[in-house]
Amino acid sequence: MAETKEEPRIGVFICHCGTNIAGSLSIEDVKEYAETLDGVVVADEYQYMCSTPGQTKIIDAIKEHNLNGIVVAACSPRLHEPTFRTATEEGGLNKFRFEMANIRDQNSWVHMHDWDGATDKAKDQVRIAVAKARMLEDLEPKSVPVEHSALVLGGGVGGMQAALDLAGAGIKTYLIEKSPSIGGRMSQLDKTFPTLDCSQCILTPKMVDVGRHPNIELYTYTEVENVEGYIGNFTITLRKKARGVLDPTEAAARGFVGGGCNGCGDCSEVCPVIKPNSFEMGMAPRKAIYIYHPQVMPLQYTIDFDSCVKCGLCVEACGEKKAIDLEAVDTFEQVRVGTCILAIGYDYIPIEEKREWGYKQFDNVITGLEFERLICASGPTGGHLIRPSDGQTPMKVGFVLCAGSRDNTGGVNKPYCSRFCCMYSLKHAHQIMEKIPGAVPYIFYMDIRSFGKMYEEFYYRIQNEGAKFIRGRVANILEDPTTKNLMVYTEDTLLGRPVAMEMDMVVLAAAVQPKPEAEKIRQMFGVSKSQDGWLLEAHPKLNPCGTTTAGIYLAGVCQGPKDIPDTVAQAEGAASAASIPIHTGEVQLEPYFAQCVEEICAGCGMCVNQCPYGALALVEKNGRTVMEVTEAKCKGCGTCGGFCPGGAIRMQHFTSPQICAQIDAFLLEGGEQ
Amino acid sequence: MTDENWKPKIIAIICNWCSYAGADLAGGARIQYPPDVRAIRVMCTGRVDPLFIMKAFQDGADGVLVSGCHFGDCHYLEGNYKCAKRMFLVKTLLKNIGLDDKRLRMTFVSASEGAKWGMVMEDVVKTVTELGPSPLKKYER
Amino acid sequence: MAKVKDYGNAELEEKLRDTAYYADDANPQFLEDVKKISRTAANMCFQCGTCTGSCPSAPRSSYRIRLFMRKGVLGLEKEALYDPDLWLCTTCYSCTDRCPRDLAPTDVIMAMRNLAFKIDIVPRNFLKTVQLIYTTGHGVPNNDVNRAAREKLGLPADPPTTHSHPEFIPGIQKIMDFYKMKENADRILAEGEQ
Amino acid sequence: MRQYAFFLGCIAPNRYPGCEAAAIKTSAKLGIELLPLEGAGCCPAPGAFGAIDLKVWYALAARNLVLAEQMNMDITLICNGCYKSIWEVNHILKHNDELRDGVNEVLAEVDMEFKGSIDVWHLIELYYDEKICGVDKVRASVTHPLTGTRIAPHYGCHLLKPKKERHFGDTENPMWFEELIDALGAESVQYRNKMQCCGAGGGVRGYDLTHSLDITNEKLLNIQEVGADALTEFCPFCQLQYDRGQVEIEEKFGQTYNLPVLHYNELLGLAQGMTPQELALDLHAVDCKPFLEKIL
Repeated sequence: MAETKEEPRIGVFICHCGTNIAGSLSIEDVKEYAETLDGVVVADEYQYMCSTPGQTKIIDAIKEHNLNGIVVAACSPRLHEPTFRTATEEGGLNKFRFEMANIRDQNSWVHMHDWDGATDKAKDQVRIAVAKARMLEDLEPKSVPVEHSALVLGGGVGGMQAALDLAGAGIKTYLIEKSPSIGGRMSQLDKTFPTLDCSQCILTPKMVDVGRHPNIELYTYTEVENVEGYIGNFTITLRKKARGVLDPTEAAARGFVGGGCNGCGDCSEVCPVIKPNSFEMGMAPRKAIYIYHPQVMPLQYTIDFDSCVKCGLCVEACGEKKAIDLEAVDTFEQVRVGTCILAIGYDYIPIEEKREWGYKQFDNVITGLEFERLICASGPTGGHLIRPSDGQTPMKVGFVLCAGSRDNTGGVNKPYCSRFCCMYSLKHAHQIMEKIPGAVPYIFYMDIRSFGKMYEEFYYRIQNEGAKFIRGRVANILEDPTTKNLMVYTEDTLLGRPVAMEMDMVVLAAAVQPKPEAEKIRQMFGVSKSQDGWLLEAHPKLNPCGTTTAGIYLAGVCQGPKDIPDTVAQAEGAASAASIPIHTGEVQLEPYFAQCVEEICAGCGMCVNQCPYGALALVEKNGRTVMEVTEAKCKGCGTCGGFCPGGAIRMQHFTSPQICAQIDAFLLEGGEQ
Repeated sequence: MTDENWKPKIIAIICNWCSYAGADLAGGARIQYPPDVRAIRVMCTGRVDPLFIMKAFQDGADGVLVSGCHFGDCHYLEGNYKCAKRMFLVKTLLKNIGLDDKRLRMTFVSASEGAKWGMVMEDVVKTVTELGPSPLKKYER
Repeated sequence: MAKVKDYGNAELEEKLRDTAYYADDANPQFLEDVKKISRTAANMCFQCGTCTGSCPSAPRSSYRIRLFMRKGVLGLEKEALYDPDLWLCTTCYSCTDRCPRDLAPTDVIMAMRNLAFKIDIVPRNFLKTVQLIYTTGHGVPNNDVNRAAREKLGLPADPPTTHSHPEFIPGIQKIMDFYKMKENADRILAEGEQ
Repeated sequence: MRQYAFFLGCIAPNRYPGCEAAAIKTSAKLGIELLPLEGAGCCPAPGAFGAIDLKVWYALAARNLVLAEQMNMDITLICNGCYKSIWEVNHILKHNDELRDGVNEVLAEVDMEFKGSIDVWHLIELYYDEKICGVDKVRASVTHPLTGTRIAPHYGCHLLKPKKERHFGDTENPMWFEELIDALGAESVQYRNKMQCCGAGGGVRGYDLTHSLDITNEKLLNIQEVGADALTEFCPFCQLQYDRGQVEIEEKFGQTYNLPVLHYNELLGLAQGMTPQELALDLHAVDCKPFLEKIL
């Protein structure tokens, strides 16, 4: 059956993109060739088709030649299809009467030294595009309503900021955190560079705000189980892990009015089980029923059922509050949201795998995060920095930068820069000199990357305070068996002399890497990953918060290493991006829906199981069994269309005739030189 | 009949979310590869009807490449699985009609694998060039 | 600034010699040769110093493997090949194990030594080994004390190697002659004599 | 009884014949039969030869490999230097067609062809490999345990490094050799910078003896620090450097250690009841008596 009734009248517009395209192939040849193509009534070229004059050319040509199909040969449709569709529309055509030939990203840029090859390819690409344009038809985008709510995954500083912004903009926001308290990595830090203000002091107010904001519904100790739906209408299943402790509302729901956990801690005192506290990097104990630290939000205890012996002492201690339920099990809950923000954070690499630095072999080799806890006033040592081996105060402390970062070797293989290690190591150096009179920090570095606002000035300050900088990557560290001191070996590459320095303690600025669970999460939300495993943004420069899945946004280190200011900035960006569809109230979906051609459909129903969204069903229509599409559910992947034995399924904008026409255009028309 | 300046005609049907993005990335990174492949964009490799591939070979294509997301990464959950399954079928079909099934190739290139796209292009062109012109070419025209 | 100054005073010329690094000091081919022979991406060194820090020779000499990597990258052929430190690498491969760029500095040194030999720069002891292998098939040949000891142990006076199978030695010699190794070794040693 | 072509190298047969004798006798007790690789020559020395012209190094090593291919038998050897030449060349030529063709072009001159049909093993890895021998079997073979002796291990370089091309894992602080030492009833001791080079390799011993001895001396100091009755290794060249080196160090630096240096096979021989005479320990430059008195 014919795709279009009227005679095709196509206009072809070829973009130079400055010299990006014109520099590698002959625009003139392509233009002349385009003019010869069947159905093409006008062909034109311009320096920058995406510019206003460029778009005006299209708009005018549509009117002048009363075109019914537009082909632009330029960059990638993933970049400028929306631009030219708008132009097509302004010219008075349906915006789906537009087709793009990607002669830049997939031609001129990848065949820069093959003028003829590139030109021939461009001709073919234009011919293929024209072939499709000839068969394009009017389509109406489908607009769907957007839930007036959002979900933020991850309760670190990024997730908290995003949630506060969304909530502040009047959007119901669900903040999901896997651990018992929000706060994330930042709550483990002592001070923050370059201002040196206390991390807890600036974070705790935020945590409280999150806790009491009417628009924020906080789910701690909760993980995402399943994600369904699309932008505007996500249905997300949450697994509330068995916490064993009821908050006042939960308690009330069970009829213990006035009961529930008030954070008094009586339970923890009587608990006989002792475990290492992961918040303190295992350097302090916690009970089987515990909170990380006094400022946790919410202030509600949690039972670690892996180690709980169910002795029941805590239940007695809790008494009338009846907050403890030793038989608690995981529960599930569904929330419907319009958009989601992923702020799932990062992990440190297992730095012990770099055997030459002796972490976990030598007592006095620690990581940066362990240092944060040791120097923190609320930490396991009350802020007294001591050597794990003998509790002595270290007077010479070595800092190993790029510990695993910028490292191509197998096993570690973190070729990227972790971006905040330089600065926090400078901060550590300052803290040592501040807290321990006469102590000298030695910073072993390849480059000091102090790129942020007031960062270089901070570097200046630390150097002025007396920190010693040695430009050499540490080759290996050996322990003196008797004193437990550490010999650090490297080269002072500026002196050109080998270095063998005895240190009381060494701090490794371990590289960061994506969380292990990131893989599962990104697949649930349909987000791609970069080659080093970080979640992939829609565009590295122009859309750093968005993803290729509409309605899913990224914030913080999960998208790539960044420090607190950048994380917060990106979180606010993501929040604003995520609020746009919600405030607009509706989003337009590209109308690439499957349609059943009922005359042909044999009602075999094989397509029904093919659809991953259950959008297809068999129905009785005037005596025949035929398939019917629920457009709201159809996302336009075309899996059914690719499978239908009878070819009874039309995939709008990607119909079989259109695609076959493209194939024929390439292989049959001309082609051979 | 392979003369010196014979160049293979290869058609690639690639998905919008991974492989097409990967190919764009290769462009951004200026990764150079032979210009013998023409790409047709579909939203998902699940859309690839075996008919398209047979059509291409019937039209005399020397090679066909189908490229989608890695398993588990499909933008539409499982389109690439479905497509991969069909490709096995098509390959047997090709063997039956006496075509070397190395002329049909399915690859998985993610949006961040520009370099890999370059390698795939190199490799596909190499393979098909070694196989020579499609025997079906003689019959048409 | 003038590279050549005619002070007409050799001593002064030497004292004030212009030692600036000029672009035309570089021999790009040198880097290419090093990469080919060493089979490692020598151009990718970013001078972190891990290699020298790992090197057992560095603390007791002026040998800095990092500097050889640098000279490779910059194509400073003469500076690299004429430097006697080139022969102080014990090939312990510690640097190769720890290099964060996954390079093999040890193999770069080996490659540079190969290139040095091409222009007749090589320590005598290396050539002596060549001559020994050429004549006996062994780098460390047998001797009478050892023969006696071997017999006491119930071993043949000469091991079942080329020592007791001299018929294999011509084969070894053919292989070495194929690369003109022996004649080069003899020539260089002879020149050294005068 | 597994059979291997026994590649002797130079220093073992021509300086420390005890190693050769011990290797053959002790392995026999562990179900490993060593057959002479007739006509083998120098491996050739990776430091000296590789430094001058790697192509010749490939070719001469390939010649040794072909001899074993003709016996259709895997090679085993007892020297790290030999391991570098023989194992690495075998590995490289198997995986690099260009180099293999180059080498075969030369070998054609002597009617030989490298096929890459065999593998190369260091005897010590066969001992440690559970599938072939294993620590327990070594322990079981001990009749005269070296009880009460403290022995410092030296791994050497060319067996384990570079780790990305080898299969021995950790090169910063491995412990498997210690297991083999403890299996003899002795006590293995840890010391500072265990993995440092002996200082002999790369032709440095011949090029600048003082320099190379200074490296050796550092190791000896580190061992002296923890006190050991003997040093053991599985590389005759390291053995030469430590054994004769001590004499030279005494001359040059006036420092005395009297630290007996024994190849692991010599230790194993003693533990299996071989006499010092059967091991020609009298050829060692450093007198082994004080050590022997502890165990005999």
